[in-house]
Amino acid sequence: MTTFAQLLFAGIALGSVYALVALGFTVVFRATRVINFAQGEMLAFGAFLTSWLVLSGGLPFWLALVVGAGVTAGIGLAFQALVLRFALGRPDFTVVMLTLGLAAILQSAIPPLFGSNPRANGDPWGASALHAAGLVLNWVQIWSIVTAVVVLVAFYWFNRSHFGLAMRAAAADEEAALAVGIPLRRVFAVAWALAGLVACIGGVFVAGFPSTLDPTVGNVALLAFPAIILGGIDSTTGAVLGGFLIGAVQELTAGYQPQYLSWLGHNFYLAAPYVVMILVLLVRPYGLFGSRPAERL
Amino acid sequence: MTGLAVAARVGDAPPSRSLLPKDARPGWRRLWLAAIAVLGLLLPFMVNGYWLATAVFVLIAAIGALGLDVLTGRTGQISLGHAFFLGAGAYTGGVLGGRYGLSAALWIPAAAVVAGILGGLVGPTALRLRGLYLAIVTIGLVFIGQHVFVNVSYLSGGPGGEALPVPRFGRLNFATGAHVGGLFLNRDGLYYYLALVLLAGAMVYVSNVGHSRPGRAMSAVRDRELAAAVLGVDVARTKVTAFVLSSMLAGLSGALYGSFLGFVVPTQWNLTLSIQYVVMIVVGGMATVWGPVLGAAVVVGLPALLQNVSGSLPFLATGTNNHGVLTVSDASAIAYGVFLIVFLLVEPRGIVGLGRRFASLGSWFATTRQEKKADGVNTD
Amino acid sequence: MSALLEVRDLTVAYEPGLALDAVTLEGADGGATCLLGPNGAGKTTLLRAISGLLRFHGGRILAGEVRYAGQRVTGADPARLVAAGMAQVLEGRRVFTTLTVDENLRTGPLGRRHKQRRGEQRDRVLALFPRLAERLGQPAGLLSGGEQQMLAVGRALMSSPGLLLLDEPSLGLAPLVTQGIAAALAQINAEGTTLVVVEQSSALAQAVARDGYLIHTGEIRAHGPLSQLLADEQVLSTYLGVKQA
Amino acid sequence: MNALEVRELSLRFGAVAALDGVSFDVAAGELFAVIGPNGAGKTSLFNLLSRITPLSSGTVRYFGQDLLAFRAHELAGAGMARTFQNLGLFLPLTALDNVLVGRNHAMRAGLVGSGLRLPAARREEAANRRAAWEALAFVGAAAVAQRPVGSLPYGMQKRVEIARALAMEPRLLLLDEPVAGMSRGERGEIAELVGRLHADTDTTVLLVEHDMGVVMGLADRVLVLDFGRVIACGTPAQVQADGKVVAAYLGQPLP
Amino acid sequence: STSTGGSTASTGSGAFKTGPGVDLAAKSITLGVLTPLSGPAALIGSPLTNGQKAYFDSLNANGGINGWKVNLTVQDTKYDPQTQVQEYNQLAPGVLFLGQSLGSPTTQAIESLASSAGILVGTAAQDSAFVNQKINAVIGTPYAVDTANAMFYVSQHKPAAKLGIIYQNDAYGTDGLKGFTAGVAAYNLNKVADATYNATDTAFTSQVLAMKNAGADTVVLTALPTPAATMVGTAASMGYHPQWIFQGPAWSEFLMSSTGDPTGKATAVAPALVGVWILDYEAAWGDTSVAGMNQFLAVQKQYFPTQVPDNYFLYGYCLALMEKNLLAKAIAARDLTRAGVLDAKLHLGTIDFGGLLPNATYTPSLGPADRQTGISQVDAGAPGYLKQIEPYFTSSAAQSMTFAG
Ligand SMILES: Nc1ncnc2c1ncn2[C@@H]1O[C@H](COP(=O)(O)OP(=O)(O)OP(=O)(O)O)[C@@H](O)[C@H]1O
Ligand SMILES: Nc1ncnc2c1ncn2[C@@H]1O[C@H](COP(=O)(O)OP(=O)(O)OP(=O)(O)O)[C@@H](O)[C@H]1O
Ligand SMILES: [Mg+2]
Ligand SMILES: [Mg+2]
Repeated sequence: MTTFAQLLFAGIALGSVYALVALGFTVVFRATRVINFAQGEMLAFGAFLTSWLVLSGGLPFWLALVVGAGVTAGIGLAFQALVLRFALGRPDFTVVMLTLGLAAILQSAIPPLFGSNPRANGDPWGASALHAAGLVLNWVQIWSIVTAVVVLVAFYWFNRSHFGLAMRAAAADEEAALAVGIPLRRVFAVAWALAGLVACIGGVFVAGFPSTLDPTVGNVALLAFPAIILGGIDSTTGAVLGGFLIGAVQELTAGYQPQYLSWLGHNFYLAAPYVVMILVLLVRPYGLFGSRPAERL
Repeated sequence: MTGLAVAARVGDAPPSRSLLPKDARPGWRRLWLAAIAVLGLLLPFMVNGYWLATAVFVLIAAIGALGLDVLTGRTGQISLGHAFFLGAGAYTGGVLGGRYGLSAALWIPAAAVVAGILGGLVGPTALRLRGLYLAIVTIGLVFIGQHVFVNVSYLSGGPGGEALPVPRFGRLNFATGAHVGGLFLNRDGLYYYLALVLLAGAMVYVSNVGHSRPGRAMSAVRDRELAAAVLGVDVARTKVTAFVLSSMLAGLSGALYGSFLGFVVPTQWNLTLSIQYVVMIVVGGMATVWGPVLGAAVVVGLPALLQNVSGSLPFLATGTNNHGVLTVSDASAIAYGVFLIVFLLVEPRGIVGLGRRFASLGSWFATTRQEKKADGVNTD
Repeated sequence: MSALLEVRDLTVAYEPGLALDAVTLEGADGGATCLLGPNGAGKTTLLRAISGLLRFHGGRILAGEVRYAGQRVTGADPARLVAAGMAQVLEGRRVFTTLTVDENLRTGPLGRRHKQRRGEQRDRVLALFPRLAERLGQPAGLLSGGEQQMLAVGRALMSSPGLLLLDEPSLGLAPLVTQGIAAALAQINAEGTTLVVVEQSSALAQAVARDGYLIHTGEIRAHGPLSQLLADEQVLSTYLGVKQA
Repeated sequence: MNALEVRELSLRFGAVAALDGVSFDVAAGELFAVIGPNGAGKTSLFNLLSRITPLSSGTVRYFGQDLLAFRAHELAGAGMARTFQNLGLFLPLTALDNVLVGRNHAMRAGLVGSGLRLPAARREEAANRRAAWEALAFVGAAAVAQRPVGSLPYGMQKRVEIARALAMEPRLLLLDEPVAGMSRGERGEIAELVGRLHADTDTTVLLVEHDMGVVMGLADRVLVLDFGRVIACGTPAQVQADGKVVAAYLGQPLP
Repeated sequence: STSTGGSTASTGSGAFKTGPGVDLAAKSITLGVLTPLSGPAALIGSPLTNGQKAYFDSLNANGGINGWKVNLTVQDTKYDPQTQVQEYNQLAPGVLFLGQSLGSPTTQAIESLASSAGILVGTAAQDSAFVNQKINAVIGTPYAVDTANAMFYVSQHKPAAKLGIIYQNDAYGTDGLKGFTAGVAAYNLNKVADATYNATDTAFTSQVLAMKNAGADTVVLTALPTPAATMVGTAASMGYHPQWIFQGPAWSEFLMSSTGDPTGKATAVAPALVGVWILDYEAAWGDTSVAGMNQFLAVQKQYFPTQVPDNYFLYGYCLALMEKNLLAKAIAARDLTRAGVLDAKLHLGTIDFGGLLPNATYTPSLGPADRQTGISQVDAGAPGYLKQIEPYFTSSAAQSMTFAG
């Protein structure tokens, strides 16, 4: 039972990181209908920058996090202002490729800027943990879960605002959005800045104890894909629940599959999120909370 | 269609001519093709080993990209699962050519067939999914595929990887090189011509299909699925057909790739590889025959070029990335990202679009202003 | 009356070639102008050039200028123009398919001022199109064609604009609804909104507009009071393809 | 034989009854118009007939056969063609290719035949190109045959779509607002064209249109829908004089 | 001026045979280096290549090998097999042999090319796939041998240990598992659990729980630094403190502090790492009780003064040292052709690394050059954070281990 609870907690903690990554994906998707393939790299960049500010810059963690998140948001903003601005009206596919370009740049910029040695993320919690009911709950993980929930609530309100509506309108039809007076650039800029912001926060938590930070940290974004799809790619709530669900599925599979379903092979937990995702999609082609396209002839 | 074809302007024209638009293409297009053919045939004698190997990788990738374009560019089904079919082709070659020692005349086509069958099996599950949902489910294919590859050692040699066979057609042994028509071709030279022939065949084939019933059905499904159905297109069948054709070409490409590489590990059939293929078709220009080829040349060739330039810089003048110094490889990767962005902003329709633009620039100067205005306007 | 909208020597090209050639046009403040012309004449292109949406269609302004309320706005940010009072109904409906009817009506420039104005207009729009009131919670993409068109017109009216550009507002609408729109347009025109209407069926145009411009193959071929234009046999037969009995 | 026998057709979307117990017959060779206010259910009716909306309540016989026996893409081969209110064109394709997609059901070429350009496939392709060309010429769109339809003006796109439906060589042609968005002159042309088609061939035509001039000039009979229910059915003259129709739909014509 | 084909010249007694990459007139020899200088593996490739470079620079500055200078041509492979093949093709015609090919999958990709061209490959890959290949010259102990030796050590010091292993799911990990399994069998140890992970994983709770629940008190990690540290940290936060045994590559001084040395900020996981056993075959950096250390440090100070203590740098230095001996033998035989080099390798005999590495032996019967392993313990106060607790030794299980190929 404690094993189960411990795995579940680990799964939810991991899931909260997926949720933060997934929120980054959805905020961009809701405004642009585009999957941002640079989300993982933005995350890595934010985490490295924050760590660097703490360890080499001597800033207190919270200040470093604010600066790091600000700069990462700035990267999102800059990408919108310098690149995507010129891609208005281009096919979604092209824009997706542009995010791949950003990913390539960020990925190669991290080692020269910060080195590629593993490093601590600079958070103040370190290895401290809460011991309760025979379980060990790391403070970083607890905070990660709390943060994911707080960010979810913030996003929930944001989406219901007039600005959130403008974002969805922009995603539905850019030209029509301009025609009704929605300032597309501003809307996109905010979406990208938010994506950068949550990327940085997510990155810091991915690299929290017991993990360490290294340049491959961005890979976590790949693992968040099943989460966003499972939840429904344009649903904020879906992203977070999908994140928690996938995290739990992954950890529980890792914990029990070798014992009970060993014929599925080594490390089935890596494929499990995708298997769950595909099974869900076969029943609900637009995920648990995603909206179907409203189209008719 | 190629980047060189100018959109033919047809007046109230003699139908016979416009019925066969190929005849309407300018003669210099043939010249171009001839020049490309000559260049393609002579290349191995013009470059060093580095560029020959790079050219082989380009040709092999182009076959796979052509396949992805059938599915994504022509049928509109975004797939990030191409790596899985590439891997399936490679391992089919490994089992049949390596384990059973069959002739390359068997295992190369068999790789295409096996991958095609897998595509046919995967296709139907994808029928209900649209757009990015499909794209991400196909990512699942990559992860599940890797899981299978890692665990089924019989296919893949397990996590440690496996050596793949070098083609052998009777006495023509690629491993040792061979005399062909009086010329000695080494291993890479032989691979080059094999890949060249297969690519050329695939291009002609895909072009033919694209210009006839199945190709049009694919485009119709891509553009408007429901309308296509009402017009008599069997949407499900068309999609599955596209999956099969696409994964057959992927299998072919994967078998050649694995064989040329000599040794493959399960983890290399990963998402990054899939993404590279998507970049190829987008950068080259989707739903065209030359697009995937040119895209492959850029995606495989450009890093090679940047890398090669870096090789000529003095050793370690660049330091190492332990010390926070920009290495040449990092710099070239950044340059690649910048190129991708700038290029797509300048020409969203890919290299082929760029070519079209030059071609239409030509015709722009050739027609008078008055004609331009009248173009397409119904004046009756 | 001074001109709220002035277009001078506007020349526009798409990739294949020219679509507008030195077009000059004026929309008098408080006036109602109709653009007439056959298919492909360049009517939509002219509206796109005015509202700054050309780039979505690969079009470029080669020469000339657009002035709105005395200011040069050639190639301006479309969203700014809307905020400054220029609203439009796009060709082909273009409702936000994933948003509900209600949400479609609520979209518009950001900011409190605009929000307030929209609140006042909402009742008016729903009174004009009772059908929409019945469908408020439905995703707009699932509406019938005519219902979408009502929504498109209603959405443009929400910002109570100073200048309203309408590209075929009666497209696919039942006769009764077309009559309703004609009346509504006449009313907001009387309240001071300047109108520029592109219409193929001249019935609605005639009911609303006073001035007329005839565009053909990207050039203005005639202009003057609309009733005169439509009475001109040559205009009708040469440019509008109406066969005389 | 009747081209269509529709009985008690109903269709609901949640609380909305798009169609509510609709019954009518269309005789073979008839030009039958369906009119009604926006949202009355006309397009929904077409969608049911072309099997892209599942038929759950009511029956339809299509030239004597149960419509349920067909899947959407099989109807093309069974002689049903339609145009779409919002245009169902494939925008990047040329006009000619669009029309050729309409001939899909008449073509057999597969991956082998077309990929290898076998003689049979080439003959088939050439013959169908000719047919497509003729259809374009018939509607006056031959001049734009090689242009991507996305760059054509709206009116021309509508013509191409009609050409595509004609190229399918239909027994039953469903036209959803064929003249919407066209100029006065063009409306006359299209109306004439539909009339000619109807007169020259034995094609049955089902026409949805809000242009009363066109409807009343062409139709043999008119069916009026309102809120998914039939409120009138008869000759154009009968319908125009019907008070319910005037109140729900026609109103007082603009000058 | 350089020769790409072979040539024969008569100087003094008998003909001096040369191959590609050898310039007889200038007395220079060019070797190729294929190594990752970017991407995650650059962490290994950069210092390793620097070490190799330092050795040859110093050698050249001190008169070379009988006047022969050795040059390196380096290509960045990004740890990508495709790039490796391209680079190989680029380098091969102009080099006598490959002074370094780093990585298992990458070296595998050029294996058939190199063996058909008869090119020697100085192989910086420790999994045992290469130890029986004629063309590969490997220094150091294969992973499988390391873990087998470690099991001997465990049997001596904790005979009742309940053993577990967590290994990376690739060539590296499976090699570690192989030796672990052999050692457990040879010394009748009690294995209670095994688990594996993939290189891209970020969370390891389940693997650690598997160990904990099985009651493992001694756990081998055939892992890379980040995952290894994460596993130790995860365990520590659960109050689970087995004796960890790290396979060499699992260790990095950066796991202890932000700068890799005591000047930096200690990491959160550092306390949990203290006491971990590290399997290695290299002398501790700065341990001047080892004969070769002083010279090594002098060379490092002169040529790479900024280098922090790093085992890969030392490894590269030793790789170069082995290659110098190889070249010296070939020069002595007046045969600097590729075949001559291969022949020299087969008959190289024993090489003394001055204690930096255990002696290595190369004979025609192939097999690993070295079957010795030392064990160090993580110690917050020691230079490089490591203190040797068991000098090099070879266990019977390691001695009798056989290899494919
Ligand atoms: N996106 C585009 N790309 C290329 N050419 C275009 C594009 N849009 C319009 N055109 C061309 O510009 C010319 C004018 O088109 P426009 O749409 O302005 O006509 P219109 O008067 O609005 O016609 P309609 O009444 O059919 O809507 C036409 O010749 C058309 O083919
Ligand atoms: N998929 C759907 N979901 C919900 N409501 C729908 C759906 N399809 C149609 N409706 C509703 O059903 C009603 C009938 O729509 P339909 O398109 O058939 O109308 P129509 O008679 O063609 O109108 P118009 O003349 O405007 O084209 C409309 O009120 C529409 O909103
Ligand atoms: Mg128009
Ligand atoms: Mg309708």
